[in-house]
Formats: sequence, C-alpha cells, structure tokens
Amino acid sequence: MTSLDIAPFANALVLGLSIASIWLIAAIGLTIIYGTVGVINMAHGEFIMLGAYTSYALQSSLGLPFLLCLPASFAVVALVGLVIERGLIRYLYNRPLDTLLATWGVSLVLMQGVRLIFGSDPKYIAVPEIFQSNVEIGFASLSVFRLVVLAITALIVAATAWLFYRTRFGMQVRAVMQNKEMAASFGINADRVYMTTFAIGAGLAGVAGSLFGVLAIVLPTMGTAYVVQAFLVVVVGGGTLMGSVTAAGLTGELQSVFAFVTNDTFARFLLYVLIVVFLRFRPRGLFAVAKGRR
Amino acid sequence: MGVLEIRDLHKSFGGTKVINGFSLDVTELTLCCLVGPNGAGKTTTMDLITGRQKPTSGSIVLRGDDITALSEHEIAQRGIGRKFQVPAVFRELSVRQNFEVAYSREVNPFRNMLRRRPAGFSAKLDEVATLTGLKDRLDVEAGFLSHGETQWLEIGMVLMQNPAILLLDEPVAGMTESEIEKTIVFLNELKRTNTLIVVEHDMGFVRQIADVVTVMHMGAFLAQGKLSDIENDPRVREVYLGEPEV
Amino acid sequence: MTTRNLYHSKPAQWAVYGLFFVIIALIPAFVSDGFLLNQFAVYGIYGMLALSISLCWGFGGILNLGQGIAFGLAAYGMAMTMQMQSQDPDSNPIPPFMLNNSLEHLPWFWQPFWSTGGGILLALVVPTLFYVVFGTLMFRARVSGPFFAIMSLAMLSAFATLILDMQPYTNGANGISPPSPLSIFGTDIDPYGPTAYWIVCGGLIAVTVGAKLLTQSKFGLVIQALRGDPERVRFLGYNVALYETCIYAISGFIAALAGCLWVMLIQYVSPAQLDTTFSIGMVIWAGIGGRLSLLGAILGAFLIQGGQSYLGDQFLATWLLVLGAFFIVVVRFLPKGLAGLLEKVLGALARQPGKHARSDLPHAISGAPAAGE
Amino acid sequence: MDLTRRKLLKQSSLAAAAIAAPHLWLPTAREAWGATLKKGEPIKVGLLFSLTGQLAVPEEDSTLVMQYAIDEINKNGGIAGHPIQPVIVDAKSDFNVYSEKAKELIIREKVIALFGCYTSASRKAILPVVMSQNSLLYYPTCYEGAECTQNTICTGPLANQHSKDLIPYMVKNFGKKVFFVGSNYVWPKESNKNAKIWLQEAGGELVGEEYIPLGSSEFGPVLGKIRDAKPNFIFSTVVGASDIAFHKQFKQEGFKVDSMPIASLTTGEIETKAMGAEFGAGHFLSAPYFQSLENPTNQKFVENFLKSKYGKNGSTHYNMEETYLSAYVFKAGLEAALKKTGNIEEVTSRMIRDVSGGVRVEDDVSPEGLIWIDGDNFNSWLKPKIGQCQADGSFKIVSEAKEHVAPDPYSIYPNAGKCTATGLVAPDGKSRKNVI
Repeated sequence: MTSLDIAPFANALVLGLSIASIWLIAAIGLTIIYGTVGVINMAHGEFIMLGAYTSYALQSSLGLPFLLCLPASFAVVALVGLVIERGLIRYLYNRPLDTLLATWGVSLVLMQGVRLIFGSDPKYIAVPEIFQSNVEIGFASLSVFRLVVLAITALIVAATAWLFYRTRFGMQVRAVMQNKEMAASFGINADRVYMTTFAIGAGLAGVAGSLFGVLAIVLPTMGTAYVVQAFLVVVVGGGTLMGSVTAAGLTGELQSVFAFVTNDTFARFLLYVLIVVFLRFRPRGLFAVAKGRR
Repeated sequence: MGVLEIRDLHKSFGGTKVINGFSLDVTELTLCCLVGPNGAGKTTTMDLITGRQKPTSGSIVLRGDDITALSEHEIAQRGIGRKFQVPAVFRELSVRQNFEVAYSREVNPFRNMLRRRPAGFSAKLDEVATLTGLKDRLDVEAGFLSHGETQWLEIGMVLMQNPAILLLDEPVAGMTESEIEKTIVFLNELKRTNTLIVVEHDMGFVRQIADVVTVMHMGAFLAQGKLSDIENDPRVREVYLGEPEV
Repeated sequence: MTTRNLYHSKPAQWAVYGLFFVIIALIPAFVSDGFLLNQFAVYGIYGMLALSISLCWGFGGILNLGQGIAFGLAAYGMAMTMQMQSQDPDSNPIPPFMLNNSLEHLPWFWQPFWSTGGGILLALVVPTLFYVVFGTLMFRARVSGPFFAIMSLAMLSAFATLILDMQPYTNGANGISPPSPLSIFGTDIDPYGPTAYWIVCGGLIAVTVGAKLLTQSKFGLVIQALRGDPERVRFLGYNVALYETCIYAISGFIAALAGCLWVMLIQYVSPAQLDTTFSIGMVIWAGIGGRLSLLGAILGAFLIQGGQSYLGDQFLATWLLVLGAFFIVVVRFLPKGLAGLLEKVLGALARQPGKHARSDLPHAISGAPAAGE
Repeated sequence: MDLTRRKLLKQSSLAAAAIAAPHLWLPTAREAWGATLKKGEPIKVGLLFSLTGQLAVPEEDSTLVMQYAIDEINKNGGIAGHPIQPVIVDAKSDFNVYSEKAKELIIREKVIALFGCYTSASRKAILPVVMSQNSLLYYPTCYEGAECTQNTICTGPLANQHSKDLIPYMVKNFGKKVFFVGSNYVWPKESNKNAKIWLQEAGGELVGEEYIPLGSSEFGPVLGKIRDAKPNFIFSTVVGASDIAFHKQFKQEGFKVDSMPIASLTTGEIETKAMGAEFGAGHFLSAPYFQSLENPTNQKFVENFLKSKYGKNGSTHYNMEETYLSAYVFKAGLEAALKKTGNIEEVTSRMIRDVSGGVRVEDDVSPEGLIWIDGDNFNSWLKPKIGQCQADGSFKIVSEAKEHVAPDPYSIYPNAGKCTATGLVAPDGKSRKNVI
C-alpha cells in the first residue's frame, strides 16, 4: 500500500471502531465485575460461550427470533453467574489470586460441560436477512451486523453508566466500593451488591456471546479467543467503565491500523508489547479504581 | 543543626495542597512529637520523609545528605525506620521470622541467598524480644498475636532495623492502659540511644514522652517547643488546644 | 517443643525429601519398559515446572500464568541445538524447514546453535534474561497480584503469536522436530533409555534441593515476607522489586531447564508449548499439590498428569470436568493444597491429649507454614 | 537393518549403568525395534486421533471411519485370515498427548502401524518416535509435503496436487485477479507457493496475500484489504473455526459470491453444514473426494457408512474418505509383504512400508476412484476434483482431472533434492534419511 489514497486508511479507522466495539462488549461484563467486586473472572470467556449456546439452543429448539435471544441469553447467563457467585466466589472475596484460579476451574467445568451436552462440532446462529448486507458510508463500508454490534454496545454502555451512576443501586455500589464497613452502617447490604453486580456482569457476557456467535462460530472453546483481549481492555482501562471504553477504543483502532500496515498476526504482537510498555508507566491503567490507602 | 532537616516542603494532590511550606529540624537523641488537628498533614509528612510519597517541592536532608529523591528502601537503609498507624507485620510468619526479616543489615538478595542467620542476629533478637516482651511468643505465627502484641512486634521490628531515626505513627492506638504505661517507659528508655518522631493525638501520652512538640496546621509549621510552652501559645490554643481537647 | 507439628520439623522434611529422591532414582531398577521410563521422565519435568511455580507463586506471591515463556523459549533453543547436530556445516548447512521457507543462510541468531554447549547455554540464559528484563519492568512499576498474572498471560500470548508469525525461523505452527536424539560427547541419549531418565531425575533432585535451600535462606524469608506485605519489606530497607525479579527469574531458569530436558525426551517443540492452557496447567499442579510445599507441588504435577494419562482414558470426555471441579474444591477448601491437608492432619495429631497440649498457644501448633514449608 | 544405531543405544545405556550402579540389574537396550505379528493373532493397529477438544471436530470422524473400514475388512475375512484389531486412544487435541500416546501405541502396545493426526503440528510431534522406533504412520489427510521420511505413507493430496486444476479453472471462469487468504501457518503458505506457480502458468495476477492468526475470527481487516484490491476470486487456505467465520463475514460484509467466489482447499460438506449452507453456497472446493461423486463404489460407501453405527454425523467428507483409503492401503501393503516373505511373523512395520510403493486401491474399493502409492515418496497418485457448493450444502462436481496427478513433496524446492524410497537425494548425490 504505497499509494497516498486516504480511503483505505479511513476504512481501517472505521473498522477499528467496529473491532473496538467487539472488544468492548466482550470486556464490559468483566469490567464491572473487576471494578466493583475486585474479582478477575477467568470464566468470563465461558460466560460468553454460554451466551452463544443459549441463543443457539433457544433458536434451534423454540425458534426464538434472534433479537429476543439477546435478552434471553442475558437472563440465562446472569442466572449461571448468580449461582457461581453464591456457591463459590463469595467465599473467596478477600483472596483475589484464589478467585482468579477458582474461576479458571469454573471455566474448565463450563467448557467441558457444554461439550458433553452439545458436542464439540461448531454450531450456527441464524440472523434476519436484513443483517446480512453492508452499507457504504461515503468512503467506508461496514456490514450491517457490525453496525448492530456497535449500536448494542453503545446501548449497553449507556445503560450500564446509567445503572451505576444514576440509580440508587449505583450509589450503593459506589458506596460499597469506597468503604464496605461504612456502607454497611448505612444499611447497604454489600453481599447483595456484589451478587447483583456479578450476575449483571455475567449476563452482559451472555449478550456478547450471542453476537459473537453470529459473527463467527459457536464452539465450546470460542470464549478463549476473546478473553485475553477483554482482560487487556480491563487492565489498560484500570477497571472503570470510562477506562474500558477508552481502552477498547484505543486498542481496537491500533489493532486495525497495525493490521492495515503489517498483518493481523504481527499487529497482535505489537499491541501486546505496547500494552506491557504502557503498563510500565501507568501500572494502574488509564482510569484506576480508587483503592483505600493504609 | 539537626540530624534531620525538612526544608520548605510542599505536597499537593490534584489541586489540594496538603503540605504547604513545612519545615522542621529534628535534634539528635530527642523525641519529637508531631501533633495537630486531623488533616494537618502529619501522616503525609511521615510518608514524605520515608519516601512513600514524593514532595511537589522542598527537600529532606538526613545528616547533610539530601534524601528527597531516594526510594523507600534506600531511605530505610540510611537509618530511618517507620512504624505504621495500622500495625504492619508479616502475619503468616512467626514472630521470630518477623524479627529476622527486620534485621536488615544485609539487603543484597544474592548474599542473602547464601546465608541463613547473619552475624549478631541472636544477640539482637534476644535484646529486642526482651524489650518488647515477646520472648515467650517467638514461635507464634504473628497473625495470632493480640492487637497490643502486634503493636509491640512492629516496634520491635523497627528496632531490629537499628535505625538512627524512628518514625512512630500513633504507637499506642488500641493499647490497654497498662500497655500504654509500658510504652511510655520504653520510649523514654529508647530516646537515650535513638532519635524519635512520634505522631500522636493523646496529649496525656505526649506529655509523658516528648522532649519537643511540633504543631502542624493546614500542612504548615505552626509552633515548636516544650509542651508547656506550646500549651500556652495562643495560636496553638486557637487552632488546636482551643478545641475540646484541653 | 514436644508438641510441634511434625510437618514443620526441618529434619523430618529433609527425610521425606530424601526418601522421595531415593524412590525416583530407583525407578529404572524396576521399570524396563522404554515407554514408561520416558513417561516418568516427562512427569519429572512437569514436576520441575510445578516446583518453579511453587517458588514464585507459593513463596513469592507472584502468580505467573506465563511460565510457558521460559519453558517454550528454552525448548526452542534445545530443539535447534539438536536440529543443528543433524546438520553439516558444509554439505547441509540449514535445517530443511528453513530451506522450505526460502532462507539461504542460517540467520545470525541461530548461528551459535552449531555448538551443542553454546546452544544449551543460550537456551537457558536467554529466557532467564527475558524474565529479568520483564520482571524489572513490571516489578519496578509495582505491577502485582492479578495485574501481573494477566500481564504474564498477555506476554505469553505475544510470544506464541510471534513464533507463529516468524515461520521462516521457527517453522511456525508445525514446530521443530529434530530428526535424531541429543548427542553429548559423541553418545546419543536415547529418550527411552535409563540415561535420559537419570539426567532428568538428577536435574529434578538438583533443582529441588537448590530451591529448598533457597526457601530456607534469608532470601527465602524476605520473599515470603513480601508475599504478605511488600510495603513493610520496603520500609525495612529491602529493594522489593529486585527481590521479586530474582525469584521470578530463578523460577524462570528452572522452567527453562525443564524446557531443555523436555525436548531431549520428546524431540519436538511447537507454539503449543506456549499455550495458555499449558501454563495455567502448571499453576493447577502446584495449587492442588500445595503451592507452599515444593515437594507437594511436584507430587501435584505427578498426580494430575498421571491422572490425565491413566484415568483420563476411562473418563474420556469427563476428565476436564473432573479436573476443573477438583481444582475448584481445592482452591475453595484447601488453599494450601494437599500438602496443606497433611499439615492440618499432622497438626491435629500433635494436639492429641496426653501430649501437653499448650492450649495457651494454639498458634504454635497450627503453625507457621512459612519456615520453608 | 540399522545395526550401528542399535549398538550405539546399547552402549549409551551401558555407559549409564556403569556410572550409576555397579550392578547390571539395569535394563539394557530394548528388544528389537518395531512390532511383529503372530500367527493366528489379530493385527494390532493404533488409531491416534483426538476424541475430545478442538481437533475432535475432524478427528472424531476419522476414528469412526477407520473403525468402519476395519469392520468392513474384518467382515470380508481380514488380512490373510487375520482380523485387524484397532487400539483407540484419545490425543485430547494436545500435542504433548499425541507424542505420549504415539509412544504408548508403538513401544508398549507394539502396534504394527499407526493411523493418525490431522494437523501437521501433531504429525511433527509424533514423527520423532515413529522414526526412532522404525514404525509406520499412515497420515490420512492433505498436507504441505517438503518431508521425506522412511516411515510414513500419506493418502491425502500434497500441496503440488491439490490446487493444480483449481487455479486455472478459476482464472478461466472468473478472471485473472486473485487474492490469497490463509491461516497463518505452514500448510497455507506452502499451498500458496504452489498456487502461485499454477497462477503464473494460467496468466493470472496475484493482487494480495494475507494470513490471519490460527483460530482468529476477526476478518474485518482482511476483507477491507480484499475490498480495496478488487480481485475476481479469492483463494482460501483458511482452516477450522476461522474458515467458518471467514465465509460468514464475507457474506455479512456484502461481498457477492457470483462476482467474487472463494476457491478453497478445505471448505467441504462438514464445514458448510457448520456455517449454514447459505454462507457456503456458490463457493468452490478442490478435493479428491466429494460425497456427491457419482460412481457405484462411492454410492455404496456413502449408503453403507451412513447407516452403520459410525455414520452418526450424517455426511462423508474428503478427509474421512482419505482416512478410509488408508485402511485399504495398509491392507494392500501387508498383503504385498506377506507375498514377499510368506511368513507373517517376519513382517515388520518397515517392511510393509517398503513394499507399499505402487500398491493400488482400485475403483471397486476406492470411493474417489483408483489411487496408488508412489514408490519414491509414498504419497498418493490421485485425481483432484472441483466442486461448487449448492444451496442445500451438497457439492456439484464441475471439473475432474483427466490424469492422475503425481505427488511431489519437493516440487517447488528442486534444490533440496528428490525424495526416494531410501531418503532425500540432494543434487550433489548425497542421500539423507528422515528429512523432516
């Protein structure tokens, strides 16, 4: 690409936005779980995978339309998240490294459980014909479905921001994050806040999974493809919603531009190295969660 | 000329000035109490001296050497020991091991790989364990100590470090009356061999240990002198002692 | 001291370690099946990896999910060393896979691998150096806990991606399979014979003794202290970042040694050795066996890998399910793993009535786990 | 046989014995290499495929079709009256396990031959043990070549056979400009090197070449580059889950199959079924076998296989058929070895391999039609065919090679030499064994 033609580059930027939205929607559940509960959830990829399988199962058995599969996936995966939080995570809140490992165990169980139920051959989620085309926006071209993902991501970010910054629940969450004991003395049940947040985070992963199942493929191992990126978004962002939005935007664009200039594989390597260097200077990420000092 | 000189220290977080032109001279072998109302910047000053935070401007000089830019461990190696407000000990290690770690004559990791107990450790352990009354508790895991014992353990650890200057942040917080009595005796003993800076709220306690009292207010130096002088200083009365305390 | 937990008695620990060494050294006397001997040797390597995880995670509190970096890089170095042994500088100067990737000369960074000694040395030194650099970067910036874990994982992915992309130099996803076994001083080391087994066994014993002594040194004590409270250690005058880098690099060196020996046994390396699953698997071995016990971690690796080989076929599809569930149970109820269970049992025995239970000092019994074990 | 090597091994273990202990209770060198067969006993073969994990998708089918073929052979009297007994293991999609299980099968189970592997990486992982034990591997799928070992037989197409007809066909029917897309590993790159030669011969023009990470499902950047390059068709060597993502995103991004079809080497019946036929329809595949091949042998094979207990997935596939063939190549090889020695107890793995040069699987057995094994490099002579995916997911055969295409693992590396039965002979005349 030696030509000075601006269009392909602009196209790469538009595409970067789409990649960013995919990484962001993969990371958003992880962000609120890490930001609020402080748990690094290694089973997040499998929550995504469960979302995809939920949509697949509902669609193939009940014939549920795709757009209804999204909230259904949210509900089902949120329920799974709730069970895992109640049954396991809540006992490990003051052992952050152990939660990381326990959730890795959970991910093995979920992955293999799904494999036993659905088999390891790939599945497929159907979407309305209208999503199967592309639109030209001046110089750039993007598929309708990517725009759908972008829109849903924006919607979810807005809804999450509203939930965490404009509602009574959000106030409780922030109170618990600031000081659990103090919040308790105001009658806020930290336990319930954690539980709810974890379930919501899991549910959002479920929504992401339904979308990814359409973009690519439904497989028991599909979650692992997204989870490292999602983690990097959270780490770079520092665990706040704003941080993740910014981090996803930056990394998505960089990936797209690097891929445009070199190739996809090398782009990924460059991105990872850049992130390590970045963390050298901002070890707590772009917008860090405030942590109590001694 | 003091052993530790703080010159025109400034520190701000975001737009808030926490330390605002604070200066202080600490004389060798005295016990200096740092007092002031909440938010006066006492703990931040401790943080700045020990390198936990870096000042926006100003300098800290230890025996003629500027230590402002040094990192925590370098400052500690030069002989400034610190006891935290919330006692910080290694809860998973035994009391003896806590003391062992604190005996930091040798900090080079490679040399420490090759040796188990450095010279002079046993004698020092004996001395400090007796002093802190933990002699019978050496094999106990530190996490199982009572709150008072934990305070003593941390003080003991700072002593093992053999620092020229000890910084104690509210050393008697949470102690029982008898433990406080013991601490008073202990500190008065200690100031014969060490220089101490103590942050404390309890004026009764201050009265019994302090050689010099320095009052901070709004991040700046307000007054310094013997406690009796300070108590009579009208400015101090106004900002600090004038409040319910006296 | 009569009621002290036997688990914390140093002589008892060394006795158990000694017994373990004797048992593994005697295995070839009873096993003549080349397959089994090779398999046991491979388990020994997994044991070394678990031990390296135990050192940096159990003792140093640094959860490293990217141990495959050292293992994999060293394995590539060793594989190239063995590959070059089968090449001839004059008539056959570059490996077939490079020829197929249109390389005409051996790239400069593979040149030293003409020499067996040089190759093995580089295989050990390069990964260790990388750990020093990466560790210094991260620990100076005080990246710790889960953040470090995630960064090590990301770094692992980055390396795997790079090796895949550098196909002309690494043969990409297909990896390198040297056509003949390692030859040292003119002797082929048959991967299925007792010599190979003993080399691995000797390596395992050496690193275990070394690691055990290390954890009992002052350095080991400082490492364990900073696991609980790095800030406190800093204020005692220790350069925490340097200590963390040291233990991280030592653990990396052990993993690199394991990588070299592994290729000696398997004659193969591919980017799969830098798979996240494999690296996290090492953490699972150490976690189940007991991260605070070197021997526990080693036995954890034996247990899980043995289970995978022998129970796995019976369970087939449910193996991962069983492993995952088992791991969850261990993390939830036995944070110190199976070794921690033993510690508890011995502790309870020591508290038996009639033995002067020192009820005033329950802590002395339930014990300081930190003194090495 | 290889006496010097054996002696060396013996020496090394003796040396170790001398170092380690005064007694000679140590095992010395192992018994004779390779397995032997016993009169009146079943012939043990190993099936080394993944039954769990990611690779189970293609490999579970391989195991099933192998069992089907073995049943079929046994039903018809086995080989010289001996039934074949498969030893089935699960490689768990883990290359470490491939290596471990290969050792178990060869050294402990003493199987006479191994059938296994799908990816080149797993093949490379087990080749060291196959070669050092002088065993025999039947590798039943397409691969890149550039390998010359004395212990393998392959029944799939090599890179030099696979796309030979596809590229000229596409250039002729759709236009000169082509964009290469592949997964980032060895086989796609080697395939593309061959494809470039056919492309040049056909007068085509390469307008772009991209590789995406294995397993990646993000094709946005690549499709962007394709959009800019405006090729007439796409030549794809994307594999696995990525391939499905590629076809789906191709359609979602508004690319039209009529004006820019994908010509693939891997997107067969099973892949199409997984992605949904609507995403596969109209694209092309080159393979030696399609389920829809209209010949009596294939029709019988499809019918019998699908109704057998092994046909649960509901389709046949080029990869399955190549695996099926490998069982018959083995049968023919063993029969040839028996003809040579007359005594089944003298047959070794290596002997089977050495006499397999030229063995044929005839029209009445081979669903894809006659194939035979090359006497130099022990790959297969076969006829690649081109199929176009239809709306129902089946393939319509649009072209078939007139002649069998010769396999040549070093066709694009003439400087490396020529693969012969005894090793790779370099241009300077030196011969080297087991070049991998």
